[in-house]
Amino acid sequence: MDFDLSEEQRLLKDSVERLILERYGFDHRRKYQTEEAGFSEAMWARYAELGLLGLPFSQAHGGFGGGAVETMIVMEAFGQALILEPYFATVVLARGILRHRASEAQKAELIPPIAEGRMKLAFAYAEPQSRYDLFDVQTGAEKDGDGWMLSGTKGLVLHGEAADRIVVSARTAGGSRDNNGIGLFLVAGDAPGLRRRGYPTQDGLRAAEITLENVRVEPADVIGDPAGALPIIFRVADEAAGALCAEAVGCFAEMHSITLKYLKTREQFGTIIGSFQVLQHRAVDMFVELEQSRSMAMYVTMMAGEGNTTERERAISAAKAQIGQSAKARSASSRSSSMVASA
Amino acid sequence: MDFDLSEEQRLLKDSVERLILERYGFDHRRKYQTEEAGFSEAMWARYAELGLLGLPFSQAHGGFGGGAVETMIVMEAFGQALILEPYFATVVLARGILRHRASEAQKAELIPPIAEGRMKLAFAYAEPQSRYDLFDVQTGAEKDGDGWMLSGTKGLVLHGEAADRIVVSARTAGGSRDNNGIGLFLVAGDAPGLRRRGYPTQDGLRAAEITLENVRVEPADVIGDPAGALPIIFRVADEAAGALCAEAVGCFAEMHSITLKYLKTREQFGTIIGSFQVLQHRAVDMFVELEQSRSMAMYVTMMAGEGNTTERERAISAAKAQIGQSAKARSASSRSSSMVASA
Amino acid sequence: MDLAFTNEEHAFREEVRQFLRDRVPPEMHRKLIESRNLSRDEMVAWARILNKKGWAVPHWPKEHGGAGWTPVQHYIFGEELQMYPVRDLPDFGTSLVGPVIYTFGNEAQKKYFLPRIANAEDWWCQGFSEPGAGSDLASLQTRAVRDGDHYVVNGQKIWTTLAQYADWIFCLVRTNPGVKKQLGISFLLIDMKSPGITVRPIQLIDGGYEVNEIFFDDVRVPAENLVGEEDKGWDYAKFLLGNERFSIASVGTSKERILRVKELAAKCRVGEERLIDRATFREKVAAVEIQLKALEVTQLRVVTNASKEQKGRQDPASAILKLKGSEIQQATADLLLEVVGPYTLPYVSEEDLESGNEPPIGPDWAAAIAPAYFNARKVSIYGGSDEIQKNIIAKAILGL
Amino acid sequence: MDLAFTNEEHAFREEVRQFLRDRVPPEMHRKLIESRNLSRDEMVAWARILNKKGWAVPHWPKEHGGAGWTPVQHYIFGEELQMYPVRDLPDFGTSLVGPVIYTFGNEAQKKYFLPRIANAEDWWCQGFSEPGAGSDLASLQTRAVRDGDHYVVNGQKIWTTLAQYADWIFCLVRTNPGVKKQLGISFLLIDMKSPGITVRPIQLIDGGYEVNEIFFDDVRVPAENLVGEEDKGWDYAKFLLGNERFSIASVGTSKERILRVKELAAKCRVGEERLIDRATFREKVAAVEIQLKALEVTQLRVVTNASKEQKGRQDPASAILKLKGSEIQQATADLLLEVVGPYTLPYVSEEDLESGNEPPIGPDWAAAIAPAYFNARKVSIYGGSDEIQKNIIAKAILGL
Repeated sequence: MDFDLSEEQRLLKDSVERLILERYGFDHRRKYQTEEAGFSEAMWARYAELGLLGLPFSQAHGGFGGGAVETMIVMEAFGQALILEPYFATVVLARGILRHRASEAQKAELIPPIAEGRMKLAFAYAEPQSRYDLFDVQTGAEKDGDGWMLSGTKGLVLHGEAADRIVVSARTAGGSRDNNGIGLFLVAGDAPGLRRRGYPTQDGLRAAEITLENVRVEPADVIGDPAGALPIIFRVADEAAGALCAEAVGCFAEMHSITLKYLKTREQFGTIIGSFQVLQHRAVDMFVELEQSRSMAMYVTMMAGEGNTTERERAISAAKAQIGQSAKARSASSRSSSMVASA
Repeated sequence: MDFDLSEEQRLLKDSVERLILERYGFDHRRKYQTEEAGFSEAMWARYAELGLLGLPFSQAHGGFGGGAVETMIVMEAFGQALILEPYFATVVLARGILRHRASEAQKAELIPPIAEGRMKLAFAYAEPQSRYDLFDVQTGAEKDGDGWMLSGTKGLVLHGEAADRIVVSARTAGGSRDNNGIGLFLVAGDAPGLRRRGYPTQDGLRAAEITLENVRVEPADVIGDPAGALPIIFRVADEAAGALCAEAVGCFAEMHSITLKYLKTREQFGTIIGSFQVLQHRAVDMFVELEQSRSMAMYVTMMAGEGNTTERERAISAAKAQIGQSAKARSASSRSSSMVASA
Repeated sequence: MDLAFTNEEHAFREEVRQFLRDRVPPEMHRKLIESRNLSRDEMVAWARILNKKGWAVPHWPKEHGGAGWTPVQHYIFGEELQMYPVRDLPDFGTSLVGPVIYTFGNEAQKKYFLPRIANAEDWWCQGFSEPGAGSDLASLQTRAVRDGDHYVVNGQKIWTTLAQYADWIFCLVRTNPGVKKQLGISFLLIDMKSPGITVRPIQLIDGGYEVNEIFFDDVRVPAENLVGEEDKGWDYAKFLLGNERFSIASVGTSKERILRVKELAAKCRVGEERLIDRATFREKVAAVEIQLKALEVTQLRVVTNASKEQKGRQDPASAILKLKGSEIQQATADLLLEVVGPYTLPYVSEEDLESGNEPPIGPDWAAAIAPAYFNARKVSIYGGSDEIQKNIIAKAILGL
Repeated sequence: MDLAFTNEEHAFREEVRQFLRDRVPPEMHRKLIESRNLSRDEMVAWARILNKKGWAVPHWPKEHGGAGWTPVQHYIFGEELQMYPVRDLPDFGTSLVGPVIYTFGNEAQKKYFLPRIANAEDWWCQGFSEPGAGSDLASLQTRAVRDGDHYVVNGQKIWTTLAQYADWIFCLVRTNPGVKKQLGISFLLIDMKSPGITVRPIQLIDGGYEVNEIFFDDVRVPAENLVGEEDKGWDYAKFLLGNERFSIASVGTSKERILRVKELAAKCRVGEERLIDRATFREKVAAVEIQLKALEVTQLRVVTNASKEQKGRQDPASAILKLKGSEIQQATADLLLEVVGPYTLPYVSEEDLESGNEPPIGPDWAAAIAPAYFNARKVSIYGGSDEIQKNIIAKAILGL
């Protein structure tokens, strides 16, 4: 039973937080957003220098051997600044797939350039009709000689536009909502037959709708069993949800800190507004929700290695539910959100 | 579009409220509770004098011709004092059944003594297994010559112990959860074969578990169609829910008023506690919930005569849900109740 | 007690509905259903359609173009507009400065401005809030110094809604800094084309530019544009803010939004079922609808009371309208967000939607839902935040 | 970071469980599962069972009978007791006055009282609150005037939990009315058999008599029963109230209550299905469980921090424990009420339940659910109300 960071983890936390503090104020973010890619290539290079892009890979593959705790540390710091770069898409999502399922040859090919900041990845798992169902895959993969040919539409591909390679889920067998028959394929961002329509998201990131028309996949670019990828997609989605929990906690903590500062400086009616008891209690309510959220982000991090899949998934769902609820709780003094959810 | 009371209704309201104010303080209530019946026979007589016991009956039957508005007025005032007498059981529940379905002979027999305070009624609709399902009736009614023989157990019969006559729902045909095959039978409180086990309820009223073992019902004591009573049970349950909404609003308003008084007099930390902004806002939250509840009690009262059953039932369900929720809202500053209900 | 409307009221409601069906431009109607923003031209065009019918300023005195309606008619009119939906049109002219002008203005001001307001000849904005004067409005610092037959105005306003479209601004300015803060404020009408005015739009979290900063740098305002007496502006502002609008609870708007939630949730498949068929979702929608029904009845209580009460005396229940109305509006925005689900993520600017050059990303009704959700965060803050409302109720109604 | 307990901790947990299985009297166990109240004799008997094992006062210093456990062991012990469930036993002696005596008392007091507390020879109650001193405890008025080698005590205490069973009361009394209110208070131990003490039970909404009024009428208390120094009692009271108890969040209790909810909801048919199968009900239970899981982790953060921090320095997160713990306890009480449904209505007194003369009304597990629900209303008020907790957090942690 231990909630402390190791010495290395503490160093990592310090260095990422310092980077964010120095180079990712909100004004920086606005500026980075206007760059061509919609984020800062310079920061991306900086992440590589700091080793963040190789973080979750084993040292044998040029990574840092980091685990869920390291990812939590980085995502929490990134959440404070709401960074724009495709860290989540590349390092959590797509490289989660690689880590769990890629062949040694694939890892050897892809991990070094990713770790060095020379390659970005995206993971195209959603489709226009799929909503939250990861098994709802209509994009088809047909056998084409020794390789495959992909056709279909993937939606909401986070950072799909900037990705050099895209991991695409596609159906090799079964009906459109079957668990079996889903494979994972690696395609180049500029592959013939692949079109990307990029757009900004509500939070200022970039995403893309991707259409595939007979996009050829070589045998070397099939990741794992072409009909049995769903368990690994679920696994990566769980890890991603855990990482997002940490990001949300970072964002939440920063908002709470900003709010507290404002409460202590803003004057109205001849006094700082933080002297009003109602606002004090709201700030306390937010603090309580923040600490509860932080607890769940730690919990889900520590459960990442849990062998019992059901227990692990329960933990992740609970953490996500708690943090989503906490972050929306406008405070006790208005019941908007709870009213929506009340019987 | 009119939310005003008529002159007669205003007089009724004044006289009931004055009675409550003068003779139903909380100390009175405690004293009445220790009387043999668990309530005040003197107050019952007083209600009769004021015409409250004949209120919802047509003038032809010795009543006052009052409708839903009059019931609302009385129940709201009674809610302020949480009166102990079997008004709801007799005048809302059992006499609701009579009003809608009894024969002229039955009305002639029963309404005058009720209006004069000489007869109390109860309505035994629930059974140990039925929970909230009014159609879940296992108590059996078997044909016995020209009459019927009842056997079974009725549960949670409000004021069943004090009742001179009890309206009992029993099954004449069909399975235990069928809509059809339910009849209503009038039995004497001391009928042979009927046993009552009285007990206090959480709120200090009286209720009873009633077992029937071959209790004989004469043909004259069958109310309406012995196999088709369910619609009328539903109807009366709706009216009863509406009356309870008014009672709850009366209770709610009284609690709010007491709380406000306390906020204005109780001193701690050298000041009246009503000067604390957090308590001011809680009092406002309660006020808002009270007014919303009052609106719904009025709404459901005005919808009592709505011919469209679905609309009427929707209105009643909405009112009950609103008032239940509002009355439990501990105030915004704690989320207990909303948390239970949140997703 | 009776919930029924009179035959006349029913007929009036039908007249309003027919007018809306006949006269609301279809493109504008579609945008409103989809929670999108209207252009300046669309809003002006609609205001003139209303004015042509004589319904632009129905709540004004008859001599200035009012309709002479009963409170119930005003209620019906507001509800029908909101339900159609025609909602949230800026009413800085018609509801805010107009009544101030006809109540406190001089004849010249009345004669010049009122008809122009009614016909949307001038677009008005409201110069009240300042960086240092939010909930504590009376602490405003923008200075107006008399210089011959002009005032010279210096200072800054903020959160000025749609100032980028405005021809005129009505401003609270400090004309006497030497007295208690409420006593040295005046109410000035300022031509937005005056030299020295700079408007700087503020981008909001919904991506749009609904509000602005306005800077006044030695702006010369003819003294004839002073409304009423110098240093009495706070009284006029209180009058303005206290003008009860039956639309403040936005019951009609929320009703329409819930219908929209149901319509979209019936289209939306989640797994093997429609979202609308899911018990947990149905319960959430029902919870909001019930609160809304209660608010509607509360509002009707206020309206019918207003028919009888002395003007100026507010029903205590009216204080609930803004609080609960805001809560419910935000709850409906939340439900819409939940219905749309993942495809709330793409951000599409109003210009892109307007141009129609490219097909929409995701369902065509999804684009404006998230911005509308973000935008709805304002309703519990503007026009007196929830906290200010509660302070007022605690003091004025509960006597705390 | 690691969620795992050590092997030693696992073994300890198993030892606690085994002890509970072996030693908790079955009748007492059944009552606790059914949310019923224990008799004085049952509570005393259980305290002695614990003491025989050496676990009555594990948190005390070893020289006074403490167990010398780590914070994690204390946590495990508390959680296992709560989950069994063995909960809510009055700890006025062991947790409250005991530590005051061994920290501030003289040798005679330690020697006499501490072993008696550990073995429940004396039943203690707490004389803090007064009619005029609730949240503002320091404004208490009960007077103690020195008269030779006695104090003469006059005044009134209220909300005194289970004073009807008590042999001793520890009291805050005013010994110096002439100074700032916190500075004139002393901490007295008073024999409840002293002439001049009257105990008047207060019936609560749950039907029981958990609390009392106590009247002191010229009660003579030997001066040797003063703890520490005269007029320093407020310091000792703050020490007492600040003694962090790992059990305050009642995580174990709430876990057990949720298991109970699920067990009963699986028995309970609503229409054609079991209550536990109903989506809307499941969602409610899950919402509470999730909050509880978060609280459990928060508590573990506090516990493991306490292993390392200096004594006396509280983890800021500990402030959450009471607030969220209360909220969740009340939520579980609410869920149980919903499970039981209509048969929460009958009121059955503890005496009737105890006598077992008549069969229960409704399901045999239903009787105590409503009283337990009502009783749980107290948890957000006692030991520092939610509002007081929030004032403290705002000031001490957020710096507001």
